[in-house]
Amino acid sequence: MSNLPTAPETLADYVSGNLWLFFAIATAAIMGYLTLNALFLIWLERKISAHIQRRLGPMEVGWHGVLQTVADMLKLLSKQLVTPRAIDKPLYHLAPVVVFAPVIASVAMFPFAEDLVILDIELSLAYVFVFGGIGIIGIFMAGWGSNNKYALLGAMRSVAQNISYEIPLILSALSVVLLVSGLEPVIINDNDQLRPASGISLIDIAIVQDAKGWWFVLVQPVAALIYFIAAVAETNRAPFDIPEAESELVAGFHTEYSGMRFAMFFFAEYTNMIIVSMVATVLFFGGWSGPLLPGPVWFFGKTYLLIGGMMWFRWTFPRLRFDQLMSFCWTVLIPLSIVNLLVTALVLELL
Amino acid sequence: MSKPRAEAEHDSDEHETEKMSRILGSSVAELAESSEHADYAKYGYHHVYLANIESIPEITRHFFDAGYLLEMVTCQDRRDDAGTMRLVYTFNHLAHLDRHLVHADVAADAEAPSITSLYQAADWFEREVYDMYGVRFSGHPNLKRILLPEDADFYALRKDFGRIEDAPQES
Amino acid sequence: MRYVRRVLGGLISLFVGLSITLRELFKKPVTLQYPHEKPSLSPAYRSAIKLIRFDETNSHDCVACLACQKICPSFCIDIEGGKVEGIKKKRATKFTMDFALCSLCGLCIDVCPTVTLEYSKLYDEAGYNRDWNMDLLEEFTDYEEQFITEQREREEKAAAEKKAKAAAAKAKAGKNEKAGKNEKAGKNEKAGKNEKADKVGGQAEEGEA
Amino acid sequence: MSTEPNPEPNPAMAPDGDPEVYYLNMGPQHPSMHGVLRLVLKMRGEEILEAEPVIGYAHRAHEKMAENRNYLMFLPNTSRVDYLSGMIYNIAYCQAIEKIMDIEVPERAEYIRIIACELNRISSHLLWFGTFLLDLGGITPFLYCFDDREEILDILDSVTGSRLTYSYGRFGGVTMDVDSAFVARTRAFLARMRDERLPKYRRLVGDNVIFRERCEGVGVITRDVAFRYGVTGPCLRSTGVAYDVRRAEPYSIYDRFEFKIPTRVEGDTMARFDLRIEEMEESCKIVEQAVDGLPEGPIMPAKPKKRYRPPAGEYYFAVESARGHFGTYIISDGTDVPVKLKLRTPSFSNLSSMPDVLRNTMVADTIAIVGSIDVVMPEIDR
Repeated sequence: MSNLPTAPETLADYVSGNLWLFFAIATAAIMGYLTLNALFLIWLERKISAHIQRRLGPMEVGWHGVLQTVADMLKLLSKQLVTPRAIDKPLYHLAPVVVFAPVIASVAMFPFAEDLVILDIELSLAYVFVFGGIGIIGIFMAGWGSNNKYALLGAMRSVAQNISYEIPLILSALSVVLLVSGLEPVIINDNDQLRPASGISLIDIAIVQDAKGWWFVLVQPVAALIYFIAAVAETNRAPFDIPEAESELVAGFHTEYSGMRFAMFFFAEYTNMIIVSMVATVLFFGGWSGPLLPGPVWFFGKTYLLIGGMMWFRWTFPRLRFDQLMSFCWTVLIPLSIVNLLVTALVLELL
Repeated sequence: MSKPRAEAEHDSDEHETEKMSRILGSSVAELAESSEHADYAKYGYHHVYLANIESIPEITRHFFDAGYLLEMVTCQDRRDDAGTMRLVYTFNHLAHLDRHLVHADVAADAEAPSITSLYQAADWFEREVYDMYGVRFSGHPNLKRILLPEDADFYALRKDFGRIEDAPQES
Repeated sequence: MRYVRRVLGGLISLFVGLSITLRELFKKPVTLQYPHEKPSLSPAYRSAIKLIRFDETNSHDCVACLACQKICPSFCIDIEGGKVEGIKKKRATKFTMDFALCSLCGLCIDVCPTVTLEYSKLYDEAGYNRDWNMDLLEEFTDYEEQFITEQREREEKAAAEKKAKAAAAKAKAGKNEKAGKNEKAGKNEKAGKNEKADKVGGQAEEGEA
Repeated sequence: MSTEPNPEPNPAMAPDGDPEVYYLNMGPQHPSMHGVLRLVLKMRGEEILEAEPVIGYAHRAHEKMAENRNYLMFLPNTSRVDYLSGMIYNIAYCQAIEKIMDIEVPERAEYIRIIACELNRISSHLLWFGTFLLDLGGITPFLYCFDDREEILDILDSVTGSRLTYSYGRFGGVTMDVDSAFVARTRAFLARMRDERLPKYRRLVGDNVIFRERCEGVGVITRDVAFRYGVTGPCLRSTGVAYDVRRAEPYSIYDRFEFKIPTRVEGDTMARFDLRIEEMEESCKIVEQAVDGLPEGPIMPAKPKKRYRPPAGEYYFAVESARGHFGTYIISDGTDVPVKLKLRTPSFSNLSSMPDVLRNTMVADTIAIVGSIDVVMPEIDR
């Protein structure tokens, strides 16, 4: 990936004729990365859960079972796709794609290092949230299209949960946006044009933290915590995994999906994890910034550390009940994030 | 109905509950056709009654009012000896050990009065008796098969069903 | 205030939980990698029933009394047998147990009068079909002829001994009036001893295994 | 025999014309229906209007089998009625027959039985604890519990040779004697359980805010409901009634041991959780006392009977299983085959109270409540 041209110049260069080639390569690279990432994360999750539970986890395929997920994927690929009879065909078949596609698009916008970003869009932060929101439609399509009560219940829970938790998620991100715009502006040299850093661009947020030498988590710990909690909820993971709550709803919205279709949902979950963790890395942990080691190492190190935290959460806590989940969002997270936002604004105004 | 029974038991002292048990025993004995004391150490219960099936709800009411727990309802197929089914009700008191066995004979095709209006516990017990012995209960809210399949055409615990001699012999 | 305390208290309880699982993360796993490692079997381990091979006879001691067949709750034992030409002892000629039905309750072992049944220590028994009707006599069939010859010898020897004893007793009886009584007592004692020895042998073997 | 006319369906479950009301069939194949329980739920959204448990999917006709074989041959069945506390059921059946036939049990055998039964009770509670957390979505405690339970199973395995369906008791005693290794291992287990594991479970689960939110005030069984439905065991004790057969009608040698009957008054899921954890502690206490007092001697009567023919009559014998009042009701006609053998299993009555308890709860609560009353389906279906 490092030999890919960086976005700012290359876009301009390639617009003339090679745009499609560039996108083809980029998409392939992202897909490849995401697949490997999902395989790795699933293995990691199984290992972490196993060791938390004093087990060993997969040990058979490859060194400490590292190829286990590859074998699992091959198995899923070779499985028969069972299609229930009374489904809503278009919705049912489209749902895995709708869930999976936006997450690919999001990854393209992350600055893995200062000069390593595939798509540098000014509104990248907003875009990431927008794409994150599309996945919910897919989940609801899956739940509705399956014509299964468990799936529908799971899908409805999922939609309610995701829409609710998007509010604290965005509000806490907004505190960072405010911070970037409100602090003494950092001037960025963009194609020989000097401009102040924009709070809504992921790369600018990272640049600001890099330039200032400290991470926003230090001044925004509450926002970071809220963001992390809301992010776990956004990815539908325990203790907020009520849309698939296997002890209640069998498998929730993907009850009726089998084989590779199920794998798509599975992949989307793990890819979502990496996206929210990447956003957290950029927003609160300085993106690629860090001493000694090269940028991408820091970036991915922080991201995977956050993912490890999410896994640790999952294997420690029981699941919340649906109404508790909602009331936690509306009575704790949202008021807290609003207060945090107001305080941030106030402090910035006073400074 | 609304007063918490268990509390009432705890409030009353030992002596009083014993007295209550005696009164209860005599009033149930009056309703029953015959009553006997049993050696608890040997049989595991203190009193055994044989009652007319019609008086079962009334007897149950006595136990219910005295705060006795319905431990089980079951049945015995006595058609070979006496031509009837024998229902067995066991009542016990939670605070002081005092187990009563009430027997009531009922013809296999007759209906027995249900006691579910007092003890909901009897709901499933009576369903089980119906399921296994075919004794039907009048006034039961939901009398249907419970352990056997809904479409079963036999009563599994009747003596004439599924005797081991009748089993198909393996070659 | 109560609200704040609730949220904070809750948060602390969550961190306590996290710290517990984190500590467990770095402890040694307690599981066994099953097909590669196998658990040490308990001394009382119960697996498929088998006939004990006694050292002194190099064979089992089933006399086809059918006690086990009668007590078996799963009706999975099938025994045939009876008198064998040439020896006094009865022998089983067929002893099969269907381990697809057997529940290893051990009632047959309890009732066996010659204590010739015990649990084997077979482990990892699995199969591709339900045909678990095992012939318990299989491992003894090759020795059966030898056993019968040896048994005949043993019986003859025992009879000879008995005869000699009886003769001796008779000789004694010439002097002693209580001869008849003595003989009887001796016989009883011997029978009891034999049974005891058998039992002890059986138990020792069980213990060793 | 003719087929009976189909009785009218449960009136509570009848449709009431509300288009938003629907029915959900939970089980018998469902991840958290504890085997083969089926709940027919009448729901509006996530709210449950009515619930009807449907049972019988694991019916194995134990009572019919009992009528077709002699008393001894029924022994292996007993530990299969409730496979999670098989030891208690197995021993209970032996004790019932011993009581009926006046069989003297040697001291040592009585002590061994107490140890085995209480260990079995702990293992049953542990499994309940693990699966209950599994129902609530907490997977890790389940594995911790299994670690502990494994130790109990190994201990019991070392004397019974079996891990689940023990068939350990015999009329008059037990099959195999315990040795010093067993005693040492039991002591080590008790120490580990009390000093390390139970406090850890309290901190990891009992104090957890999510867990408390899920359990407190959920699935309240009132005293009245418990009384009318014949609920026993921890579910009854969680309503404030200190009824435990080990105290109420002491059997075996339970009157020699000191232990508390823990009670709670709330009657909710949390109370049942607390109670069971405390019961494990009490069981540890009993095991410790029994291990300390373990006398030397035989484990079976000198001359075990060959045939068991109880005198004609009716007998009732109750024990406290891990789930409540377990009664064995035997009608004998003097032969060695019972005329009737009825097993009064606690889960049967406990589960029958569910329509009352589940009314107006949420789907997630349903799982928690059904999990918290600790049903074992084979015991209900028999």
